[in-house]
Amino acid sequence: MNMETVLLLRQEISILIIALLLLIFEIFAGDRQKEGVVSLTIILFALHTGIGFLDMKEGLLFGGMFRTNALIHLFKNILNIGVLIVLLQSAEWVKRELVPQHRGSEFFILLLSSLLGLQFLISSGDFLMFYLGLELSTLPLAALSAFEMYRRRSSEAGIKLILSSALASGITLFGISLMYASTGTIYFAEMGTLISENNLTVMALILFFAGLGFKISLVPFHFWTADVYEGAPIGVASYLSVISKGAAVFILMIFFFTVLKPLIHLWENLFYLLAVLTMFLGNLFALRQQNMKRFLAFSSIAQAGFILLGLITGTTLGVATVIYFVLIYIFSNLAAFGVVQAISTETGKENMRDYEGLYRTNPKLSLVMMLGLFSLAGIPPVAGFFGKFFLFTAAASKGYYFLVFLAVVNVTISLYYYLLVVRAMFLRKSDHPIPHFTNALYMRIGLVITVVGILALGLYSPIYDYIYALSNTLN
Amino acid sequence: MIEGISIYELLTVSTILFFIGVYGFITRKNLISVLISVELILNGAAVNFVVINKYLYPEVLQGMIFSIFIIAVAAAETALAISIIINLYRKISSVEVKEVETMKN
Amino acid sequence: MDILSLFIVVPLLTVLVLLTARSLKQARMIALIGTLVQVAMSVNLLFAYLRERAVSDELMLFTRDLVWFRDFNIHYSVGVDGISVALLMLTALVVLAGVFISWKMEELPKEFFISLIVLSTGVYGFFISLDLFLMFVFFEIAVIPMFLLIGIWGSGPREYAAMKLTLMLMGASAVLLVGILGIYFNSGAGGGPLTFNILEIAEVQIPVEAQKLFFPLTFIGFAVIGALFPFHTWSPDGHASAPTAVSMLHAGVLMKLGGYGVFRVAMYLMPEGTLHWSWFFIVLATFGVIYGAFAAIRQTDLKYINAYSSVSHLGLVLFALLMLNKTAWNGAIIQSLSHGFMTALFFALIGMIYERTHTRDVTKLGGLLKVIPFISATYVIAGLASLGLPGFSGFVAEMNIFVGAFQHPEIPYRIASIFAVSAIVVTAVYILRVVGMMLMGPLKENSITPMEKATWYEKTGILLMLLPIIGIGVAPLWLSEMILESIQPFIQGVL
Amino acid sequence: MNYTAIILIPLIPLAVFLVLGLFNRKIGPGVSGLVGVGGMLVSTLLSFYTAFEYFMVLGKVSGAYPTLVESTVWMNFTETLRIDMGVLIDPISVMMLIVVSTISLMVHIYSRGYMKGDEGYTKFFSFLSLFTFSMYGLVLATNLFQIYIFWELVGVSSYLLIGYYYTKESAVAAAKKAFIVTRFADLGFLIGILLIGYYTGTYDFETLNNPEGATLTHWAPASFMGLSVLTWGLILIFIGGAGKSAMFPLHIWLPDAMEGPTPVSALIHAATMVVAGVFLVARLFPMYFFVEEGFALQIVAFVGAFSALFAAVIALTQTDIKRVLAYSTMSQLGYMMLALGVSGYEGSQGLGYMSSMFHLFTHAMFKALLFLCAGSVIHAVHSNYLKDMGQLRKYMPITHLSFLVAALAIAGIPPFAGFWSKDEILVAVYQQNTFLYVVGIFVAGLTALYIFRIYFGIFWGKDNTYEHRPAESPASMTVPLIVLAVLSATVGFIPFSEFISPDRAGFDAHIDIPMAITAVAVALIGIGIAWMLYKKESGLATRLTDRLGVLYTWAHRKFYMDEVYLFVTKNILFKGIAAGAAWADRKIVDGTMNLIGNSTVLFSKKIKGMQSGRVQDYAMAFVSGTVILALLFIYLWTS
Repeated sequence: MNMETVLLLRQEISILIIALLLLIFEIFAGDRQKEGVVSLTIILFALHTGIGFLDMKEGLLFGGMFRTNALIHLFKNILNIGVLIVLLQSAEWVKRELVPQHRGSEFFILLLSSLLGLQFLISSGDFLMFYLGLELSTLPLAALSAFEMYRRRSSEAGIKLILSSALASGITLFGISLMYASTGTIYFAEMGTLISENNLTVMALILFFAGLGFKISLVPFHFWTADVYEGAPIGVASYLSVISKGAAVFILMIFFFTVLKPLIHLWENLFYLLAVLTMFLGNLFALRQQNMKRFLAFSSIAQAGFILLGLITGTTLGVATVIYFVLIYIFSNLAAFGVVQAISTETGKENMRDYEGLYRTNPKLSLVMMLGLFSLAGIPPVAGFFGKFFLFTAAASKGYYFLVFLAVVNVTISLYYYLLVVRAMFLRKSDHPIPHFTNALYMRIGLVITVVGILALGLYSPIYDYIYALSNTLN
Repeated sequence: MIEGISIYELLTVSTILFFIGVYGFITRKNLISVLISVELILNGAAVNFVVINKYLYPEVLQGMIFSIFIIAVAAAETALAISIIINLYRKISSVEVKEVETMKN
Repeated sequence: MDILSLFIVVPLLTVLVLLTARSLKQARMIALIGTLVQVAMSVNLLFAYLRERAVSDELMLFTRDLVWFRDFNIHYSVGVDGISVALLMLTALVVLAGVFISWKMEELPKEFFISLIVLSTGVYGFFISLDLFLMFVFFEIAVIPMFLLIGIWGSGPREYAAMKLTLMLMGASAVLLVGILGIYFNSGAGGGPLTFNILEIAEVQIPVEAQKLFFPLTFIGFAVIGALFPFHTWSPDGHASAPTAVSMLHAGVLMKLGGYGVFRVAMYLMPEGTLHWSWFFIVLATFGVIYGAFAAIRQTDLKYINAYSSVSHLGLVLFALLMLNKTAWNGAIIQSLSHGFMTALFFALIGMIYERTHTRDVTKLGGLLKVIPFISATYVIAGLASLGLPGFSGFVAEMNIFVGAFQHPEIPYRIASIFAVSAIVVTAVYILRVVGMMLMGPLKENSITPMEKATWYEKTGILLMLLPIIGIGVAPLWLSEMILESIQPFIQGVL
Repeated sequence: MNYTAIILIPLIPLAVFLVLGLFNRKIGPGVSGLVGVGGMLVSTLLSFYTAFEYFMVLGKVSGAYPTLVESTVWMNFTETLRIDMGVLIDPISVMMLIVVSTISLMVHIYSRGYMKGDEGYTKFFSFLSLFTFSMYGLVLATNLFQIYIFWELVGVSSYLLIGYYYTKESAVAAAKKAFIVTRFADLGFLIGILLIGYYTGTYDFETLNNPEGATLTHWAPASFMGLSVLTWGLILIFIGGAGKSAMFPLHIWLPDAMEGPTPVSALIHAATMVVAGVFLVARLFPMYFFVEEGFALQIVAFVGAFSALFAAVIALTQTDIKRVLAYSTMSQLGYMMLALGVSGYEGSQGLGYMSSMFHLFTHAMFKALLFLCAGSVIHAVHSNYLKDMGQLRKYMPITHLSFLVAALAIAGIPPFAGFWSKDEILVAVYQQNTFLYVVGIFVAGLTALYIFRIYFGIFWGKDNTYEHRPAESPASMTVPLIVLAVLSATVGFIPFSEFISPDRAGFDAHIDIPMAITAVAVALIGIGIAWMLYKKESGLATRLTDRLGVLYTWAHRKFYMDEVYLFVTKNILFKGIAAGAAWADRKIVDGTMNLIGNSTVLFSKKIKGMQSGRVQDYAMAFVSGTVILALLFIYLWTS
């Protein structure tokens, strides 16, 4: 265990340390200080996020099970930022709901361990690490979804998540075993050289992909999404919608763009098909949703469909645009979720109808929401537009004009239901609107960060340039 | 390497195991038995690993190791699932699948 | 800060300052100052342009080019020629007039003016940008505030109208996006790097097949906002529900983006595509011209009448553009300007009449000339202008269009132009019908109530629209010359 | 020539219009009246000065009166086509200047009395000035487009003046009708201009009218449906002219136009604007004559003849005196068209052309006079209808006498103006076409009849009882009457043929004695019949009408032209096309758009069952999805 190892594992280790510190705090803190856990976590994690930006040199560990390089490091940082925002946004909720039950630190520990799992997942160098990361990230989430023990829906969400994820991982494992059978190795590096096109590989590819499709919630592996988001605590839902989805996208990209690159002529069809299905189904379901969490769930499914437009290319351009999009998506979606979180923490209301006349009572919140939704819909000048435009450019660069056309049709559909929310907030007047309230500090910080991100990411081009520069290092 | 039994039989067994699991998962009415079916699925995969390792690539034990991990994780998974189910049972005193369909459409 | 970027910066500053406004008084004062500055800038730009044009034969003047997204070769690249200068002028004036007209905007005034100015920013940006990406960005920025403007401050079925308008326009822009991507990825045909820059793309010869594929997408993408039949149905509902100033800005300026985009992007970059498709769109446009006019005859709601007449008049713009000669193009541009002023004027007047009589139903009105002479008289003048009476801008534009269209070498096109010409009679019918029913004739109950005479700010708003109409109509030479020489290079590019 | 003087002629009325129009409220009636009349006076003087200079001082250059053009570019279309604004001075334009100035001045003076106390007094004068300006611009136009521009402007000023009493439904309707009908005709005019412009590459009258010019010789061959494109152009342009000059079948607006104040009828709908059509044909006469041996010209002739007859017949039966005059105007215009239509080009061949202009000139005088008299009568008895009149000669001698002069003039009794011009016309027609001559001479008789019918009806006839005794109108109204009466009596002696002929060389026309005698005889017969029927109140007239029966009713109902038009516009255009378009737009076009939206939402409702909420269904979808994908791969996508 030399210094080098430590440095390469920096991210994971610091997360682990934070988790441990929280445990210790839980043990020693008296009832009155319990509330401190929130601030403690946030501060520590903010530190961790900051440190994350120190650059990291690439290398392998554990005989290639664990690999890291600048790009993967970037992924991890992106996830860190996302989690930080999630923490900030759920802080108030934790304070009010969990701390009185002495379950505050639990929540954070579970969340962090899930993040730890994701970190391992995206820097996994072989299937074993991959599998462990996958499970380590999923199991805590199941626990978290069922975290509000006294709410039936929460438990239901937990059940649905754990069972579907178990099934998914089972199928993935089966796929992995087949891939192992066809190549005789579980290491990505070797596999890339040995892979060859035959029915066994194809079978394996599908089964393996199903597992990731489950995490990214692509049609037809998406059904759990809406129910779990609706039932789970909002913080968890937002975590599911951006962090674990993002991580899954990253690892999918890494795996398909490097290991399965030779088979691109196969899986581009797969992505094409699923992209179309996912966009349409996601949008069509989102159209009618009244519950905001469910609404955002379906919208996030549709967004996943858009992501496939970038993945289908298999080129550096695709990598860059996808990362860029995911980054922007994290901010936009968290802005929306943040507002939902704030309102539900304050009033417990989660329905679109409750939002009517919101602008007149809480203008700031509604503006944040509008920005988030516009960004999700892809309307300039907010970041979402750039993300989508570049994704489409990537797809078009490979001549998928028709796919792009279908995508823009979907953009229009999605615009419709995003505008429904805007309509509720701005156009409608309500007899009993949500009364005016001021958010807790952490929530405000969380929202401000998202807003800044939404505005800056698009207009400030160096960010994209940086991502593009790194994208070359993928393969 | 078991005498007289080729890889095909064994793989067939594991595959059957897998699909029995899937079938059970889809048809059982009781959450517990659904959970058991999940175990079957996982074990199917695990068997696969072992067999492939033993028959095709005996020189390195990657498959073996993998299967051990699968078993371990499966245990954790089950534990968690059970706990959630128990929690649910406390509330609605039932472990029927049809009880967890309140969120839909 | 160069003279063009000001057109984006100043409105944004205005918006920022507006954020601090506390009351209607403050809000409108800030908005007024901001828009006044914009008008000043556009006037200044006009003279600067004329001075510069005298010495330089560049295609675009006052160009400014900054790299934005290096890897896509996206630039912040702006520049103007006579056409854009004229349209900027139009925009500035209409926005200013809009501020005057909404002097008494009681509900959420701050937000109203902010949205209004954001919209105008989008329009300015669209007119000055030379980079397709930039252009597209501004295009959508210009469209989206309409949702709030109609939805919050509108009347009647405002939510439906707002949703419909936004979705149709955004859908169109989505189609346009495909077209733009198509152009982008074929812009390397000359061996150079891919580019969004219009001038650079114009240099390279986009493969004919690609042109045939992407021209219709681009054309429709723009033409929808130019109210091309049958994609015009967002406009009657939208206008009917929108508040006065918004209708003015939207019909007066926003709809001009269509013609301008078609001209600048679709036709200029894809000449073969244009030639290949022109017959088809000519048919649509010609039909739209007559159809819109006829549909206007039967309407009873003033705003609907005006909306349909816009369909007819703007159909004429597209029609002229597709005739592919400089006289017709000149006519198209002048028509854009003149229709901009006229329809804005109309909507302003309709708004005033509505405020006083609380109805827009012509059958319920009568003899207004007696009650509110100034407004009514102006309405008559506007009507005469819109039916193409000499001495008003409409005549200049239409004559250019008709003469130009008639220069087309092929018989069918000349036949089509005869059809288009015949619209002038129908126009006369629906204009005079309104004038006869609403302004003349015996007074009806809605008109008897003693009404407030036009206030100073209303009069200012009206004059801002009316003077240009007469100015262009009486002395068209300088304008048409300015536009003609800007058209010259394009005509060479296309033919 | 002194161009500044010429250019001032139209500009002064324009200035007056702007001043009166802009400061409508500020200016009191007295001032505005004075301003209007003063402006007109100056213009008139300038016109006479110009005429004097042109005909007397400048005189003929190499045997013909020159065409003087002074113009500036107003707008460029193409390298060759452009719109110029300028003045073109040649015999007919100068003559028109005189006509317009004189009549307009008279009407201005007259209106000061007639419109006294009207609330829109200032507005009225500003409109009058606007019209005068436009009319000047029209007659001075140097090219087709300029004439079109002012053509439209006179149209709109006529619209404004007809609808002057804008609270009267009928007035509004009449104004609308007038504008739209003429607008429809102008459509023809415009297309004609486009055609000719496209083929000849110019709008300038000089180039177009040049008999040897390339435009005529070169493009005449290019044909469309058997006729030369230029002929088509000319026919279309004539449609425009027919619209303004109320030729059949575009005449229907003229009678209704009488809704306007009487001075307006006198100025616009009798003397000046309505002759614009005639002027237009005259202006393009060489073209009409030389293109395809004047095919278009024949059309002009026949349309003119028919309208003359048609209108005269209707005029017999109307009871509203202004309408009678309106139809008589139409009929006289028919005469002018007819004369133009039969005219030749060289020397004395151009008799028809000359006589037409001559008649235009004289007609302006006496018809204006007739209208002003009628105005004065109406002013006195507050009614347009014959039944409310009678024996007025006792009350208003001046009006009576001047009306009589005018009546004799129009009836063509020597030595009054009408005689000379009408006689020339009949001669010209006789030389060309006997049939048309018969028509012409018959119409001459009818003219005498209908004019004296109303003359007797107004000033003799039954002894009406008036609640308040009608009195002679004030001086401001009678003075113009006297002046015009004098003119109507005398202008016939002007040696017109000296000044005006197609080739501008001029020739000396001589009275053809037998012709003259027949014409006068016919006229006298007409008068005689009128005398018998209407001098005293007697049942004869009514019995006669009963005898004629259906014929009478038809004529009385103006041969149902209005009904025909009404049917076409109301049922076909409005109820048919317009309503159809409006319906289709809402239901079909808009419907489709909404349908797309609604069906999307509906579909999304339909598929909501997929999300059943049961984890096992999800698993099912999961697995089957995987399997399907696998199959797709293995059977579709793998090579």
